[in-house]
Amino acid sequence: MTENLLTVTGLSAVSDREGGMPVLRDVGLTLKNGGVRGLVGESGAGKSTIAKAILGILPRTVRITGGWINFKGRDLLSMKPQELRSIMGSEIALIPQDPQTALNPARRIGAQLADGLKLKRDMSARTAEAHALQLLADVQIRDPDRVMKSFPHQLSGGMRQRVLIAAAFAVEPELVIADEPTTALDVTVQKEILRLIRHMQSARGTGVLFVTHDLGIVAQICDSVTLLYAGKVIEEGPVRNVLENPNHAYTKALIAAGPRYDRPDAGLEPVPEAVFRELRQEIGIS
Amino acid sequence: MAEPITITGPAAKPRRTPSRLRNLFAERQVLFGGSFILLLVVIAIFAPFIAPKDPLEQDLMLGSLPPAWLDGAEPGYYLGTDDLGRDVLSRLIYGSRIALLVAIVSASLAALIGTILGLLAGWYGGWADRIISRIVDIWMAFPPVLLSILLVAVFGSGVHSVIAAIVIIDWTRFCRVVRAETLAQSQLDYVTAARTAGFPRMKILTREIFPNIVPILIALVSLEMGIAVVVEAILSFVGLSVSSDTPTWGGMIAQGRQLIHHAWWLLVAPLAVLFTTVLAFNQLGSGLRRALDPVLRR
Amino acid sequence: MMTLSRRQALSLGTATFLTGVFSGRNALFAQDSSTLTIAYNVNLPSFDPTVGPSAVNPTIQAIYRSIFDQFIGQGPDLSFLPGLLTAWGWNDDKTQIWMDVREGVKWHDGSDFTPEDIIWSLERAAKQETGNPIQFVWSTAGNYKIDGKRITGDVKQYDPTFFKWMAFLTGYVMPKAYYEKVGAEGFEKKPVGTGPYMVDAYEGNAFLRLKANPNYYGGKPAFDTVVFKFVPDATTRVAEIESGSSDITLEIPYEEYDRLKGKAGLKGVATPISDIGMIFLNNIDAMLDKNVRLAAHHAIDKKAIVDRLLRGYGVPIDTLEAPEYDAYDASIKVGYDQAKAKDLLKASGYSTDRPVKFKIQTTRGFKPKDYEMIQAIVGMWRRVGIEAEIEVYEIAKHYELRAADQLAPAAFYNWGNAIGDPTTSTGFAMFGPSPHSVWNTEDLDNMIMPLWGEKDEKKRIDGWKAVSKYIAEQGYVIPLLQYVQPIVYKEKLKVVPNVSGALQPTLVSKA
Amino acid sequence: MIAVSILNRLIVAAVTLLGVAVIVFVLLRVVPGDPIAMMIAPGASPADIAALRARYGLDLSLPAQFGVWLQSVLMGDFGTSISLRRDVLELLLGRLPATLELAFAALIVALAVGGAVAVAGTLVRRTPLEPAIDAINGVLLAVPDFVWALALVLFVGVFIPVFPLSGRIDPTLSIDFLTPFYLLESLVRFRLGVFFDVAAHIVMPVLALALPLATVITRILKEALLEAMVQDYVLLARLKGMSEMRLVLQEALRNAVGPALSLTGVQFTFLVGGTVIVERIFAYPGIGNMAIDAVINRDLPLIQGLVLVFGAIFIVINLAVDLLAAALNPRLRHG
Repeated sequence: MTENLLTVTGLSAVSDREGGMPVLRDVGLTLKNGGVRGLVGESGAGKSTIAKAILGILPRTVRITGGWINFKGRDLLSMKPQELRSIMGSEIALIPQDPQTALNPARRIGAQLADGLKLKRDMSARTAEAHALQLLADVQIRDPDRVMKSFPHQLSGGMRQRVLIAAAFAVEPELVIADEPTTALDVTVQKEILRLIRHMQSARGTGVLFVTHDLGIVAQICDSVTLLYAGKVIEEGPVRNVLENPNHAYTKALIAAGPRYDRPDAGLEPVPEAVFRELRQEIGIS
Repeated sequence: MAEPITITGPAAKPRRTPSRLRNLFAERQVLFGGSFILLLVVIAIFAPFIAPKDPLEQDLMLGSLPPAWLDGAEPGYYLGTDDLGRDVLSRLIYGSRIALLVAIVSASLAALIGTILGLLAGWYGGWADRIISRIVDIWMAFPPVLLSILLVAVFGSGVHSVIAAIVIIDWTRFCRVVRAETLAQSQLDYVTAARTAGFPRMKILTREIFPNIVPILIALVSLEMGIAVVVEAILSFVGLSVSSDTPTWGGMIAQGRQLIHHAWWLLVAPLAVLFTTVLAFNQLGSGLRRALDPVLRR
Repeated sequence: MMTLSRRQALSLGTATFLTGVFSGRNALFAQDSSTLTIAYNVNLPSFDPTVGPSAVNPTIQAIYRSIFDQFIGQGPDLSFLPGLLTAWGWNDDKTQIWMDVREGVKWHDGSDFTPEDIIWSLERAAKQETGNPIQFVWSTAGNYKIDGKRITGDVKQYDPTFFKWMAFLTGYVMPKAYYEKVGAEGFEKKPVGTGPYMVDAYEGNAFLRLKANPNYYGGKPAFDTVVFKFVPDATTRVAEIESGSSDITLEIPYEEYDRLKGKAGLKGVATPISDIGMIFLNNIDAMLDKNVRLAAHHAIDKKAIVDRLLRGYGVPIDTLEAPEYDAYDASIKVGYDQAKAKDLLKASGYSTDRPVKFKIQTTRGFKPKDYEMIQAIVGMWRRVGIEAEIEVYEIAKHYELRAADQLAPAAFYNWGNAIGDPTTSTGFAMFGPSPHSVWNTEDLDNMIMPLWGEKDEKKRIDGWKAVSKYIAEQGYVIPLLQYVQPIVYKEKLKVVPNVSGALQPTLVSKA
Repeated sequence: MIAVSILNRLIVAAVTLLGVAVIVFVLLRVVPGDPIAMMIAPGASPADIAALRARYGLDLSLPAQFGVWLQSVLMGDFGTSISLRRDVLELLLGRLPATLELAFAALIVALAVGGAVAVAGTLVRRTPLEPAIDAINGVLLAVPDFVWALALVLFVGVFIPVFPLSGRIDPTLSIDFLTPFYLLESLVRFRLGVFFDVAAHIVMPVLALALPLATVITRILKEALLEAMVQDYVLLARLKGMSEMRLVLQEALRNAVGPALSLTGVQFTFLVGGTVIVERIFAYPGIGNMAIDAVINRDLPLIQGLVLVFGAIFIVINLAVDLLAAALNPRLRHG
């Protein structure tokens, strides 16, 4: 346990809106200190639900029915709101999915970056500003002074995502949850952002839980991967193992379906319907 | 580089919209507003059968009787009488005729004019849009109360003047919304597709765009009816609406106000009815808007 | 040491504000008793009492009579008293008039009042372009000469009511020198008169503050300060007197009058005034039928209207002459008779199933219960076979339509006649060539014509009585009632009601 | 670039005002009333009437009348009021400040009350208090403006007589104001006694105007706030550990205020229109009160001036709201 930053055990949840349908089925996963774990699945597979459960921001309609989320030896699920609030944003941070909506359009970048520093690291306004400037430089923004004074709409999507990455790493967290941080970006920008996250992560030794639906990204950035379908863990292990020797037919089919990370010229076979039928039978849904 | 690798599959169940709860709430609003308005329409149509007395029948000997549950009431006058001895309940019932007439006719006419101009401005753009938008701007620069008082002064008082005043003032509400909505719709893919397919522009407007505007239009009409009821009441209140002894709610309010200490029911009864009606139209309108507007429903 | 947090400082500020508000209130309640605050029912549009529509508005005369003096004064019982003229009259053959001017009077600006002012005022009123609505009376004399304190002038056309008008609408003396100096607009900004009160401050649609004229020839008035608050809304006027913000108010609904006069600390007085309510008939359409006219009159139960609708505040009348007027004849009666009304209509082929139809116009809220009264009358008509459609108009519209002779077949109006002369009631209302008349037929005009210049007073009055009788028989007009004016005031005051309806501050005193 | 867009708006405003002038003129010449009829002395000859007509320019053709009228309006000559016998422009300028003070005080109160309720409603969202606030506000939304004024006179005026019911200032106070802005001037010159008196007089009409507007602001602003509260940037800010109050005030409010503001601008024009009846009921000496007298007296020059002034106010308000919205929205402010 000591080397694990995050351990999720037997996590189950149901959605009240869907008439009590299970959305997480006995999920377990671990993340080592300084490790990067990919959390993969199609829409509705439950990957975002896990991320939200860790952050404590599940919608009211989703109810956790069992399990533990152990962060540095403490169960997040049984914590009081105050304790959670002191951990979130300082020890655990989030890189959100859509840089368009994740920055307040009415406030300047500098002020938004400084918020976390002032609130979580008790910095004075002046120190926070200097620190924010440094952070912008760290995320390879060329003209940090100008960006500090800019409003979000004056920046490109990639720039905004850099700012959000800076904001996430600003508080020196031990765990960063990256919720599909590149989905909304151009493919070319995507790569730079992935490299940046990897760079920030390894320089600081931060653990990253990387939520995505893209196996190619997993291959680029993650050490280990957990594959979900319909709220159940289908396959789990070090990236290389899973991608090269998948156990499950679904994993195999997925890899066959996508352009292969090592052979982009191959693939694009649709996942056979039979695989889904088998999967559903296995999990126990009709 | 190829498209990013994404996992897609038929497994995802069709999700219910996240606003199911809100829709329920909306339906409840529609239910309340709609059933009250329906009741009112029935009452207005069958007023002669429902009203216990002739609303014009006066008896100075029976003036200012209190409602049935108070001391000194006369049997048969459930909500009491006014200072001319006319039955308050019957006058309220007959008053709903004027209120609904004004509401329905003026809101429909305002919607008709506003929609046509709004569609033209939003769809054809260019100078048509500029002219229509400018007229709307100028129009909206008039204070509505003053303008309606002036208009009634021009046309003379009466129901037709009230309706004319409301239509002349409020068509702009429809025009603005319809124009914006048309503009938004015309930039959507299905319109582009239709245009590329070579459909005539007018046909696209009437067959493709207009049906998509109808829901918000219905909601607007309902809200407008509530406004019309209030405007009629205000004009009756200042004595510029129906001037005969035909009962109107606003006229009853103005009359009751003079006698508030003497016979409070003369003010409270029409106020309560006016208020409930406006509330019903508002609820119906906003409920419909929530339920029908694709943007709000999200 | 005491330090204040920001929040404490803010709450202190609030406390100061509230104290300020309440102390402001207290100041209002603690008004010294030498201030009289009147919640008045109409706004004062113009200070010039001789020009424009406001000059003939009877209600505003209370204000004009405070600031200005009339040529001839008038008591609350309509009797004529010396004003700025101490004596007046005609020579024997009525070709000349003479007037004795009061001496030692000063204008509010300190200058002396002289006979020149009287002549200037009369000549100005007689000039068409001045816009005096009563110009047709003032122009019947002219060529004035001063001989010491006596003025003489030539009669161009004998008008027996000439001197009566001097105590009535537009009969005010204006300052010649001052007016010529400042002009019409300057006069509106700072009016100057000889009256018991001087203008101190004025804010249109809000209030007029007057202060006592210490040099008034009739002695210093009872209050140092008089405030007219212009509160056109009756409900707000009631709230004003009930909350104690005003000392006296008038023209409130009779129900409210009955309620308020019974309240502790308040008193009320309601007396008949020289205003009558009437329905003008126009000689068009259905009204050309004498049966319809008379039926319409007989069908109205005036007593029920007064007793039930006006709660007893009103005096039913059958001619345009109220009991206080010179040509009142108690023997002329029309009477309420539903059966007779039905018979009359039947004779012309009308019944409740086949009613005669016409339009009736009325004001609403201009006089107490005017609109309700017309609704009641329409209801009474409906029972005998008359279907009248009501149209509401503003009083200005009435004047307009009447001047153009375009009134509906029936039109409700109230007629003020504060000098009680038959010419200013029956005369102007019924004489065809008069621009104020509505019924225009030759039979009546021929009957009235000789009375205008009749020099024998007894013959003149008898002549008018005969006219009234003829009108009643023919049904050319429907007189309804004489109004009663309700006034509510604080106990500490004493109020002398004025038959002319003008609530003059000089008629109010401390009890 | 900003200067160009402001200039553009100003030109548009001027064109709009001209359009208003045309409509005002046409509308009022259709009034089937004749102001001259009121001024005719009994026995006046047709020649006299014609002379009066000429004096008021009523004898020319309609376009000529408009030309004459527009020219004189542009020169600041609005004519002379027939019933008040004073220069129309002077009357309007004398009365307008009273209405402006009333309207702006009402706007501030409405924004404060409506804003506070909206923020409170957002803070208690998803608790049983929220539907309660929504329901009460929904009910109050259906109360017409003039009913608020009636209720205030009847209940606050008589039963709790704290505030004066009529007028703008205690008539026994000496008024030696330098400007017609009593409230502002007494505050600036720190004459607190006078200020409190004027403030006390304005309370009732302000409430009558502000409360109906506040209900509208509450509804619009709360909707916008709720929308903003589910945005990702609020989520991130919450993760940073911001308090709920700060989330609403710092993060959501600034983004919600834009759409709420433009709708408030429209509503504010309704409020200015509402002064007509409210000023009448509370005997407040503004242009609304004067407007009713003008219509009753069929005072043509005054009515024209009034409608023009009302139109101008509306245009200025809309312009101000546009500019304010632009100033508050960084997207519009910075390219």
